[in-house]
Amino acid sequence: ACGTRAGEETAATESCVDTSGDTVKVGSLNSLSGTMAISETTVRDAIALAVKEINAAGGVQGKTVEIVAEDGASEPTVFAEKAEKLIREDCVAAVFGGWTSASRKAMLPVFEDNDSLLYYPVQYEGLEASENIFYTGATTNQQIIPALDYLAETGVESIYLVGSDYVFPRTANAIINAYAEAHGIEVLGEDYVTLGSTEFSTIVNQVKSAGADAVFNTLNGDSNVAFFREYANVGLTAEDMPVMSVSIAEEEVGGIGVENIEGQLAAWNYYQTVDSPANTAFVEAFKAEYGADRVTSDPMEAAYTSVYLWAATVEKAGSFAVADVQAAADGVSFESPEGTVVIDGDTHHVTKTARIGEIRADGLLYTVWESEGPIEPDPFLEGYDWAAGLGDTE
Amino acid sequence: MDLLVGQLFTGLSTGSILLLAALGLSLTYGQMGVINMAHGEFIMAGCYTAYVVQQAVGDAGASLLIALPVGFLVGGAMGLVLETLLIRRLYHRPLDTLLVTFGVGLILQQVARDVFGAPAVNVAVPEALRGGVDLLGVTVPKTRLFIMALAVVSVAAVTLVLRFTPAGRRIRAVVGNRDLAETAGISSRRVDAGTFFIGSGLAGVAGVALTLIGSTSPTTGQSYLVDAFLVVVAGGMGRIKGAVVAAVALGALQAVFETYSTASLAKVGVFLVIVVFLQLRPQGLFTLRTRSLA
Amino acid sequence: MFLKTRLGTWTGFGAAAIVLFGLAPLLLSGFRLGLLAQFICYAIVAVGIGLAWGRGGMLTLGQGVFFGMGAYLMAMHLKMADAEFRNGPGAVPDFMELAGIRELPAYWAPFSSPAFTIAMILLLPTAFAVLLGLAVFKRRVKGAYFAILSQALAGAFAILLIGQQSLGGFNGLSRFQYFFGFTLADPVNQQMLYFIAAGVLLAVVAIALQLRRSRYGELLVAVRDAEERVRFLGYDAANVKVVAYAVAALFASVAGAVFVPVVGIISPASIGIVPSIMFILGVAIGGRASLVGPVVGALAVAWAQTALSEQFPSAWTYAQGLLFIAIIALLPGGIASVFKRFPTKRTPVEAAA
Amino acid sequence: MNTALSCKHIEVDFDGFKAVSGVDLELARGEVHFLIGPNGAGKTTLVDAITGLAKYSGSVVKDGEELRGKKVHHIARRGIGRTFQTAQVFDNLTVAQNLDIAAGAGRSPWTLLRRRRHLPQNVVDTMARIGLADHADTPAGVLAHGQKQWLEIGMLLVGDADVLLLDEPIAGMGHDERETTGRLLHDIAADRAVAVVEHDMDFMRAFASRVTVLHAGAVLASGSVDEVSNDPRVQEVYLGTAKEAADAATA
Amino acid sequence: MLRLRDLTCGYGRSAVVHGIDLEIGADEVVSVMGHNGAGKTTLLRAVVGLIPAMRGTVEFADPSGNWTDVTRKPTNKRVKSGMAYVPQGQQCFAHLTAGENLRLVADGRRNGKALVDSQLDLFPALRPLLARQAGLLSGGQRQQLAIARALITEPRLLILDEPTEGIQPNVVAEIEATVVDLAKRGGLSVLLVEQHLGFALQAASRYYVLRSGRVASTGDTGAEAQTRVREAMAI
Ligand SMILES: Nc1ncnc2c1ncn2[C@@H]1O[C@H](COP(=O)(O)OP(=O)(O)OP(=O)(O)O)[C@@H](O)[C@H]1O
Ligand SMILES: Nc1ncnc2c1ncn2[C@@H]1O[C@H](COP(=O)(O)OP(=O)(O)OP(=O)(O)O)[C@@H](O)[C@H]1O
Ligand SMILES: NC(N)=O
Ligand SMILES: [Mg+2]
Ligand SMILES: [Mg+2]
Repeated sequence: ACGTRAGEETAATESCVDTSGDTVKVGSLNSLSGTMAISETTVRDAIALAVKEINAAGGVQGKTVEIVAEDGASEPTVFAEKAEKLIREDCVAAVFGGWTSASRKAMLPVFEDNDSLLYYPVQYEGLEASENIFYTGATTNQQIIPALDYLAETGVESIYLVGSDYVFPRTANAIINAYAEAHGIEVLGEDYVTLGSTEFSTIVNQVKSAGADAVFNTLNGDSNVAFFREYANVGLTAEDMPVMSVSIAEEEVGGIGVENIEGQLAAWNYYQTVDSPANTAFVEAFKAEYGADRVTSDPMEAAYTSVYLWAATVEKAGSFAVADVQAAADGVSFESPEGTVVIDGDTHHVTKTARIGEIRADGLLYTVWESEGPIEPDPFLEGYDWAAGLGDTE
Repeated sequence: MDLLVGQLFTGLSTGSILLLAALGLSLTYGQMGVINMAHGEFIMAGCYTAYVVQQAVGDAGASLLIALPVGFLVGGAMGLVLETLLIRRLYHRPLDTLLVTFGVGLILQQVARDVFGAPAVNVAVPEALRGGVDLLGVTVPKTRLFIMALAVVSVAAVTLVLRFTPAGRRIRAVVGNRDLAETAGISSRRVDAGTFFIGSGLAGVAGVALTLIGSTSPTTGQSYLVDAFLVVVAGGMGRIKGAVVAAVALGALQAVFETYSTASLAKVGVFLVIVVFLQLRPQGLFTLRTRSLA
Repeated sequence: MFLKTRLGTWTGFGAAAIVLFGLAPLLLSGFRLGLLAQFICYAIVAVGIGLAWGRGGMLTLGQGVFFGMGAYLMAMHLKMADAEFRNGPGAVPDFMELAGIRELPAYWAPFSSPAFTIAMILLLPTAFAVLLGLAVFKRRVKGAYFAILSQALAGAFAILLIGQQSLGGFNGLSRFQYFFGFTLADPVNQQMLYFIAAGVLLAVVAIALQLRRSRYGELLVAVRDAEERVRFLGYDAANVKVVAYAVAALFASVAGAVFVPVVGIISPASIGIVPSIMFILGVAIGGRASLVGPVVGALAVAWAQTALSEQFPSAWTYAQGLLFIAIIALLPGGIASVFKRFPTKRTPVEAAA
Repeated sequence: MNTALSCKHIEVDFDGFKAVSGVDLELARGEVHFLIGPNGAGKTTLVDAITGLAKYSGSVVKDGEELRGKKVHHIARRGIGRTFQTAQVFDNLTVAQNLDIAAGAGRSPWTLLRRRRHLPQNVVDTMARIGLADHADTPAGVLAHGQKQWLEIGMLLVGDADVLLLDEPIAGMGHDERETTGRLLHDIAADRAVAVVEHDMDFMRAFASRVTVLHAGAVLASGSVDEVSNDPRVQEVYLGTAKEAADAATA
Repeated sequence: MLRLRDLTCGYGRSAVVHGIDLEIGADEVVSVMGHNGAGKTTLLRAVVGLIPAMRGTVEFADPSGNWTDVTRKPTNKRVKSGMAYVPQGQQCFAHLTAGENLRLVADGRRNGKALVDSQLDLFPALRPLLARQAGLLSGGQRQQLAIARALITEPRLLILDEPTEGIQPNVVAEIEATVVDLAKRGGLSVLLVEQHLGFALQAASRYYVLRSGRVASTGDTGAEAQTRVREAMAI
């Protein structure tokens, strides 16, 4: 017997989420092994902290939240497999996690086909909006564009682009090129290295001889260590050629060595040093839970926030059912460590405050510039004329 | 001109990094035929050795000097354990060593993750090695000069030992014919263990040195492994001379490709060049011929 | 031994068919059946490796390349079909818009044809394997050289794909709606995919069995054991090897093509060096020289990985590593060797390479 | 004389060292042609050259066709078979399978891809001829040294080689096997050219139709057994003094 | 010097040599004969320890004449205690030069240089080859190298597996003379596996004939030895 053919309606799969008892299960799906474990284990910790706090405060709808953890093993297919397992075998009400866009794209059909929910906590390249995903990290207009605005404001007239060879840097650089053209900034070079590459002598020498006003860095992970060391060694400094990075957070600074990166810039929505009562509480709780030597970072904060946003939405809807949560999402807000975040019901993204940070000698990032209040998400860059043609997907 | 000189240095320095990573392999793989996929993790162990030593000593300069021999011992000791517990049973099944050591590598990575945490740690570069030296109009980082020097010293040491010492003769004898070596009064077990110790120790040294330019995390080391194997293959199994030439050639090739295209295409280009090269010299640059039919 | 008789063969295939087509769908949930279909794809690759490595002595550390080719070719068709279904002929697949590609690249266009796609899945990887095999084997690159070279090939191929934005780059291709007109989200169709995978597995095993028993199979073993000697008998040993290598590539490609609709994504992460080694591990653990060993090994490895990682999400790699070490170090013949009863005669040890 | 193979001015150079320098050699059907000479004289190297394993200058002609520059397997297909100083058989295959493979160079792909239903007649005959009829299903790896040598010769026979180059075929054999092997060689030489590299002088005296002595890469002497044995130069470099030669003969 | 009791050995699980009892006295030359495949090489490999004994013992006398059980000792220990083995098939360290092949064994011996020199006097043909890679030497050249290598260890028991196989006649004569001479000089026992009946019986004082891994005949190499050996080997 054959099933549904193209064009015919497929009967939605029945959800097996069981809310009859006094617990409710959620999934935590992050890479605990493989190359991405370096970043994603921190997100797992933040999710666990939020769940613990929520339970201590009485749970969601009076039910204790129980985490089912799975390892995405840094492989998109595994993310897809584990997501399906969480939904269909563990019957979780929602899943938190994912980091690379590849893993998110692998999970997206699983969540759509099984009509379930994913809360994705990492800044990404935008141009996506699924009914079944809540994006709690920044989209491009909440991170990259503010970073460019900042550079332009400080008088930068030429930039050099260095990135890892995958979708986020390539899309980011496409946006940067469009922006640069519209704002009279010259792009002097655009180089990509394979993820994990540590060989930067050629690139850094080219950067140096190009003599740009600033470097826009979309390198990911370990490559940053080699890049910044090489950068410092050929005598380039934050004074004469600052580097604006969008993937270096507190966790990475330690590995790079603060002496190699002091004074350089980063663009995020959150730093451990953000001065707000909510953040003080968050940092304290995190250190109490995982050790005083641990630091908090933007993706961790977004993951932490995502659990609270889910809880708040469920409370508002009065139900764990996916349709009810989707319906209730618009306008749900949370007083998060980065400031107030509000869910946008249309795009399933959240409002975020953009911050440019400078890396200081203590290894932490300090805000040197901040957007005037939270920025509305615009994943398809519809509000930017110069970006016309970049994001008219759907 | 500047660019050319720059490329030359880049090639040399990339080459010496490759060489440092590959030198131990040219002993364990080239001489003994063991495809040790955990070699990358031995390099990683060297990195963490540098980290631990630096935590203990404090001063970056002193700790680097201490970490180099300590890294050799740490890498060597790990190799020794691996050899005694597993590889010893597998000498007649060389391709199986690849799979077993791959498993070992997985475990070592997880150990590093559990002991040092998943995020990378920082090993500070000594003051004396910060910054660069201007040579013929290009800036060459001092760290890279140090690594070049270290590569030269390591190669010289290995070559001298293999060529001119009784121990070197024994190693080559056991490699050539295990049973026959036994009948010549040589304990092949001790020699195997010793060879593996040195080869793995060199990985440890490479790890310590590589902290000067790269990151120290559980997956460090993996990135060097495939290139290091290619160096040994292109150079001709078991030929130190071949490894040196191949490493520098591959480094230069990579640097040139990178200048004219992207770094990721450069990798593909290097691979193609190797395939074409093996058309000309199937056994690598330098080969040892024998008259057996194998 | 059992499989040597004609009756044994039929019984074996019958039993396998009953398990695959009868018991498994009955006992497993839809999700688990989907996983089994995925594992079966690995097993299909393994049968090819068993032939090339176990029988032919070629340790192909780069099967991810051929698996990836089949997978990407199928994925291209599925993306084209989806785009055309939504936006009519010549439509650009959704992901391309992200990469800023507005025009359908010329090399994509033919993949709207199912027939062309299937032909390419069968021909392209095979032809590539023949070319590469000729280049390598004619020059007598073998043993560990070949192993390392094929491993580097897998690495280079993955890197190359990551750089191809018109093939989805690092993210790969995903989000397929239809499979030759059938809605992929429908559980009934998912079960159909499982049956396709199981059917392909049986077919591939049957082909491998025929090759093993043929004169070619004997010749292949001869080449494995004494390649040079075979040349002196008037054979071109390189051609003998190329055939096994190409068949292994074909199997891997077909496996990749089935994998894509089953799993719903193909990306460079599934075809590089580490996945290629995983393919090999299954074969080694099952027993490379036997026919069903690779199948059993591939299924067992994949199943163990899933089970372990579900049980111990943060420490399962220890168990995985130990498993590889224990089985390969202690059971040189793989799982299959356990089932061989006392050898009737002194048989020389199977050559390692 | 029915010339099967003719080598003209063969020279093999290993990085400047001339292992074979200017050798002329004719092999005729119906003869067992012995190739002797001191260790290192270049006998094996000469065989290597003829069979395409070593690069050389000069010319090797069989049935009017120049073989220099041809690949190993092409030379083998033209009916030139060889054995090795240490026997090379397929250890994991049975005697029958070994012979069947040797018989099959040039089989069509279709034949290759099918199962062997029954053994070709020439394989069965050859098995009897080399005394391994009882070992059809024995893996070659467990055969005794001498049996492997016979199997190797058998593999050349089923492959229809009509020029056989045998490198020390009786090494390691006992007296009786030597006899058997010698008779076998004589028998198969009836319609083929057989060249034998050997150091066993008894064996040579018993079975040689013609002898060529190599020394330092060149032909030192050539002729009948008697001519060669009595050549003082051969005695000097190879056989030893007449007395020693005599000793060796009685041994 | 050497005493085998009930020695059984083989490959994998199957025995090739069954329950051999054999003894060699001090300064005695003993030859072992038998068809190919009779198990001669296998026996020798067990004596030097390259394959383990499945049953039975190998005993070796120390310099003062006391028997020590070496059944479980690794080969290199047996070699150090005075056994030397020249395997069948002209084996050498192919990737080392001929000179290095010799020095390898001389390393660590007090009079290493002198030992090498005395062997080169014994095998003058080796002198011009010292710098050549051993793997490229001809079979006969390699065989001489192998015997020289064994003698450098100053053995008390020399084990030779078909030492004249593949050697040119005048060198065979030399090797035979050398073996007989070494034995006469005293201080050395020889276990000789040899197919040439003449040499085997001339050099040895006693002989063993193996058939299918068992001793088929043994005795002194007196007048009737030829016929008895031929009889034992026929069939
Ligand atoms: N590949 C090679 N490279 C360099 N020299 C070589 C090579 N092959 C052979 N030789 C040298 O060429 C000479 C001839 O060797 P060859 O093996 O032909 O002798 P042979 O007559 O067969 O001797 P034997 O009777 O001992 O087997 C020897 O001196 C040998 O060392
Ligand atoms: N590595 C091995 N594995 C299995 N069987 C073996 C092995 N080596 C030898 N044999 C078998 O053991 C038996 C005895 O062989 P061995 O080499 O001891 O004979 P030999 O008397 O030395 O003969 P030859 O005169 O040919 O040297 C033979 O049947 C042989 O096939
Ligand atoms: N979404 C990212 N950073 O891949
Ligand atoms: Mg020879
Ligand atoms: Mg023998």
